[in-house]
Amino acid sequence: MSFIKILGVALSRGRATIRYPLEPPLITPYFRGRIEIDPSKCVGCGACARICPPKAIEIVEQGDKLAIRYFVGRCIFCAMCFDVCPQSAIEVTKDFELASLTLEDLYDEVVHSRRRCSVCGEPYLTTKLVDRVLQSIAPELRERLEMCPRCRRESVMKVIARARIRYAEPVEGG
Amino acid sequence: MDLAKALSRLRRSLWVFHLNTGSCNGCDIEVLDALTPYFDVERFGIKLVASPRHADVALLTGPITAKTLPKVVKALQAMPRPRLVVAIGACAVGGGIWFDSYSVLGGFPQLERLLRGLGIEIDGVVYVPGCPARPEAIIYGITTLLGVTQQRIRKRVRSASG
Amino acid sequence: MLRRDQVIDVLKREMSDSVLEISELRSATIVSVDPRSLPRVSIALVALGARLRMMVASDERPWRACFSLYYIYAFDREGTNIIIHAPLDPDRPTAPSIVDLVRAVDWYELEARDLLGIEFEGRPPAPRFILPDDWPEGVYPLRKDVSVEQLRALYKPSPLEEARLLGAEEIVRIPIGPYHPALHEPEYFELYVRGEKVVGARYVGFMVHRGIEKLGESMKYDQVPFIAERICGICGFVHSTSYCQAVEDALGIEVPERAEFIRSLILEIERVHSHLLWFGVALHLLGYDTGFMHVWRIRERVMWLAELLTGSRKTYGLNVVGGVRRDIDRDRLDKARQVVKELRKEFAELVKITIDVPQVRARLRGTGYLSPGEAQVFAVVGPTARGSGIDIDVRKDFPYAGYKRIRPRVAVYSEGDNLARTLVRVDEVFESLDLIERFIDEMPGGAIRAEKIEYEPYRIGIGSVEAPRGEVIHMVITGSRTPYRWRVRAPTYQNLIAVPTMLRGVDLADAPLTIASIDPCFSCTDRAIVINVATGASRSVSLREIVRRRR
Amino acid sequence: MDPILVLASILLTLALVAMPPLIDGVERKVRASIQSRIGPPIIQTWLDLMKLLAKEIKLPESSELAALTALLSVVISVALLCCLAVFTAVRMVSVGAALAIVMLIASLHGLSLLTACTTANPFAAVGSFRRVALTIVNEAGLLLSIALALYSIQISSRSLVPLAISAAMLAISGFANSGRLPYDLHEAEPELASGTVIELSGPLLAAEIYSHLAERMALTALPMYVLFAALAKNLVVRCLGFLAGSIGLWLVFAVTSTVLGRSRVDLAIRSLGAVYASMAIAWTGAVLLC
Repeated sequence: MSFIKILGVALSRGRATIRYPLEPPLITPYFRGRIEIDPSKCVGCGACARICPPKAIEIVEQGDKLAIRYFVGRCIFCAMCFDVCPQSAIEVTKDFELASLTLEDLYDEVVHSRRRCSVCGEPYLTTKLVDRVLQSIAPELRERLEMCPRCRRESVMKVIARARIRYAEPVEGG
Repeated sequence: MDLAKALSRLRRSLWVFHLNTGSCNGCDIEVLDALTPYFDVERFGIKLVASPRHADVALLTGPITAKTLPKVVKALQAMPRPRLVVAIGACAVGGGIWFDSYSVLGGFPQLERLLRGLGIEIDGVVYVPGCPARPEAIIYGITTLLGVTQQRIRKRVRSASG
Repeated sequence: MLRRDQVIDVLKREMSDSVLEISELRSATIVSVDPRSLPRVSIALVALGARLRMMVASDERPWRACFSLYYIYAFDREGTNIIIHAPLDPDRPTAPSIVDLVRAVDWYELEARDLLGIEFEGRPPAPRFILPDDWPEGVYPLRKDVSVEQLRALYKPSPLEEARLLGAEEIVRIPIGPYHPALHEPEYFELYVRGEKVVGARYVGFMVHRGIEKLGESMKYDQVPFIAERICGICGFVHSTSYCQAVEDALGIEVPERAEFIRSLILEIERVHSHLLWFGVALHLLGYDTGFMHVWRIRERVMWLAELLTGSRKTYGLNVVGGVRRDIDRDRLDKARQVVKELRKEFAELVKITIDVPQVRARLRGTGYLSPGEAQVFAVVGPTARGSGIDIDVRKDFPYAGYKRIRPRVAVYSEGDNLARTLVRVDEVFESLDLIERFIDEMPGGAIRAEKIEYEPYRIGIGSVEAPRGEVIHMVITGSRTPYRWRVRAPTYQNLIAVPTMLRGVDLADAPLTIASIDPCFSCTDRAIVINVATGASRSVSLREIVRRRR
Repeated sequence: MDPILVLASILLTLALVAMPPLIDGVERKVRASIQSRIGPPIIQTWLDLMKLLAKEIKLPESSELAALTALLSVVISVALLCCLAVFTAVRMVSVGAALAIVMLIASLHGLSLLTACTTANPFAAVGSFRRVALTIVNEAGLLLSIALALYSIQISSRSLVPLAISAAMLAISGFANSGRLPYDLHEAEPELASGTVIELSGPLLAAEIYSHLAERMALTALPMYVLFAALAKNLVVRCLGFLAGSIGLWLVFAVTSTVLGRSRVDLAIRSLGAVYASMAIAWTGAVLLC
């Protein structure tokens, strides 16, 4: 008959319920919730989008604009983006009250302007990223950074081709 | 049938049916957890029922796999109106980590489009992100759907240059 | 004692004509054989006492112009793995079936046939259950010549049900839906009942096929642990650990000891939460909801603890190849010790009370019987095996992570009924609580992640972990930037085959508990699709027919 | 007839008819506190019924009969409560009265079987067959205990022990009949079905739930009716004692079912048979001794 003792257990433990949402939730300081992107720190490099396992962070390119689009509805709260962000622009909050009546409200976009290529005029990287890199590299490399990847490749190819011709000349001449 | 009247009565008595559409069980055990002493959703008049015929709300978890799709549609169809849906977890909201796999539909938004084509109305949806959605988040989602708590999250578009 | 070389000697001596090549891996020996000799090799290995852990089929045409089958056999007592590798014809991959010799290979062969198009000779033709019924003919998702995008273009899920040859809808008609008795998982057992007695059962499942293995082959090495963790929301950490160990095994990465201890610590916490969850659900299935509520009440502390240590209640996101992402400080470890102490006391009290409830006792004892012999034949693992007197546990037989230093005591009961499986789990909870304390006490300092990791293609590694449900085993063939082939085998995959046997003669009322007694995790199992056709031998009558007749 | 008796009958009937969902709310609260949680408000079951009344009726194909059986079972269960209230108020304890009550209870069980058949759901069918199997044993127990109770009343001037034993027996058969744990076998497998009512929705479900609760009320009130109608001569004491006793017994049942698990059909039949047999022997012993 010792199963009756369950009444004793119930009496001694009392009410376990937390009256959430009237009382605070059962949450620890280490909980990983929604991420918060700081638009002033974000340079739009896209490292977060590349590592994000469920592709909840995406890079959306629209003409002159580039958006880092975070869809919290697909986020798995792993904080890999927090780990890789070179600018420490991503913060992990403890926010879990994310319920929404519309899908729209689950999107968070940080919009960047894009730099236009100095040669062909096509937009490529974000202005902020290019500016940041321009400050830190040698002046002779700057010119190339102001080109889009395609034009840069072409200009590099040209240099290589020129070098090869110069290198080949004495052989043919000799 | 007076839909508005029925909906207002749902605020104090809500019977839920658990509809797993191929989830990893993470959200499902949190749904079950919400029934247990620490969270005890029965205090809101929420009761888990075994048949969709009795249910007011389908707690939908999982990305909706190809094999469960027909069964999910049938279960939703069997629910008497007004019928509500709580899409729980990253999978049900946005397809989760497998949103681009070949054997899943990719979340409730896709299903809703199909349902509209089949003429099955849903009278209210709430999306609860989380992976898994913690019990408090599920409670918050349901109370938001019933209008007891207010939705906090809003769409944001911010400029990085400003 | 059987040593690896002795087994190889036997193979060499008896079938020198068919052994093509022998090579050594870190944790296994690969013996390449002529596919035609597979039955002979299997007989030889089984005669030596080998247990089939897993069979992996892989499309290796881009690499070495063949399809491959890998049969991973284990000699548990000696901790030896022998992998029999059979290269198959790249254009018409066929192999002899060994299902008559090794019962446990049944599902693997069906899966290989359906996902890779490998034909097994000597099997009776079975209808396709892999993938949905309306899946296009001749498309094999795990072949390398088809991408996920192409598969998505080829197949759109249909909301309307196709008529099933099986008559699966005969018994459970929607709107009940084929939902799991314990956790509402979409899984479906067709029970054949006479009166109240079950005379046969058939598993009709694989509702949760999400194509994980295919997705994993297009993800970066460090992204895969996150998808692996989501194979199962209950024991996900097991899968990410197993995956990481497989990659580490393939590439020879040394994991720092502190990282290994953290992994083991979290694995044990996961086992406690999983077993408490199971125990609660089992009580709920026996109608004892008060017990369910109290067990889950104390389980909540474990969930809280998991969040404190890892940042998430479930899907901890802690594992990466080469170690763990976050360290755990002393302060939190002390809190963990506190929780463990309280938990041990409360759980001991609850177990005593709940097992004493008359209905619980009466319905656990003697139901769902699985004899030790049958357990061996089906190659069941975990508490299902240990409840039938088979003393296997990966932590003891193939020590990994922290278990290399701290060995667990393994609980074995020989009764083979639902009660035995329950008691195994109860004992394991106490053992896990002890282990958690020991891991905390003896945790070494140092780094938590291997420093430099270089990925080399075409290396084979296996990683196995003792999950709450039994042995989980992952095999990885590495690629240069993503895994080339990643195969996951969850414990339920092995254990489900035994369920129809356990159900035979059980009362209908005890069927849900008996199914649940292997602690099935269908989302683990269903990353691929299989069906088991093992109906009762006697004349089977569907439930609905009975209803019709009685009316 | 005495107008005061008429008034008392009407009041008692109203109380009995209004009470079942309310005490069910209390039962849920008690269960919750044994499970260390808060539980629903006491009026929750009424709120549930109100909500169901506002919902759509969805009937599975070819089960139009379900509407009829649901309404019929409400009518019968209310009639049952009516009988108990009036019989108590006017102190009518006779073979005829007992037969009327047993007939009504039996027809309720018959109806639920019919409901299950109309819905053609295998689990509803399994549930109702189990219920019938259990009812056969229980009805025997019920009849036996009523017979013993009637005889005990006649000899109550000599000794109250036989009456107490037969009332306890009546309470046990009421408990087993009321579909509570461990005897709620008609619920079939716990998560696969909710027994005979699985296919019903909206107002029909409300009707079934109400009639189920009303039947529970009747079964709980039955031993109290026997005790108070037989012993309490004062009208006020009789009526209030009957009501309070019924509520008290209901709560005892609630606590009992909370600490037990669900039985199995064969176990249930065997254990109940044993209980009835041993109590009958004890009763015989008590009668012979006094």
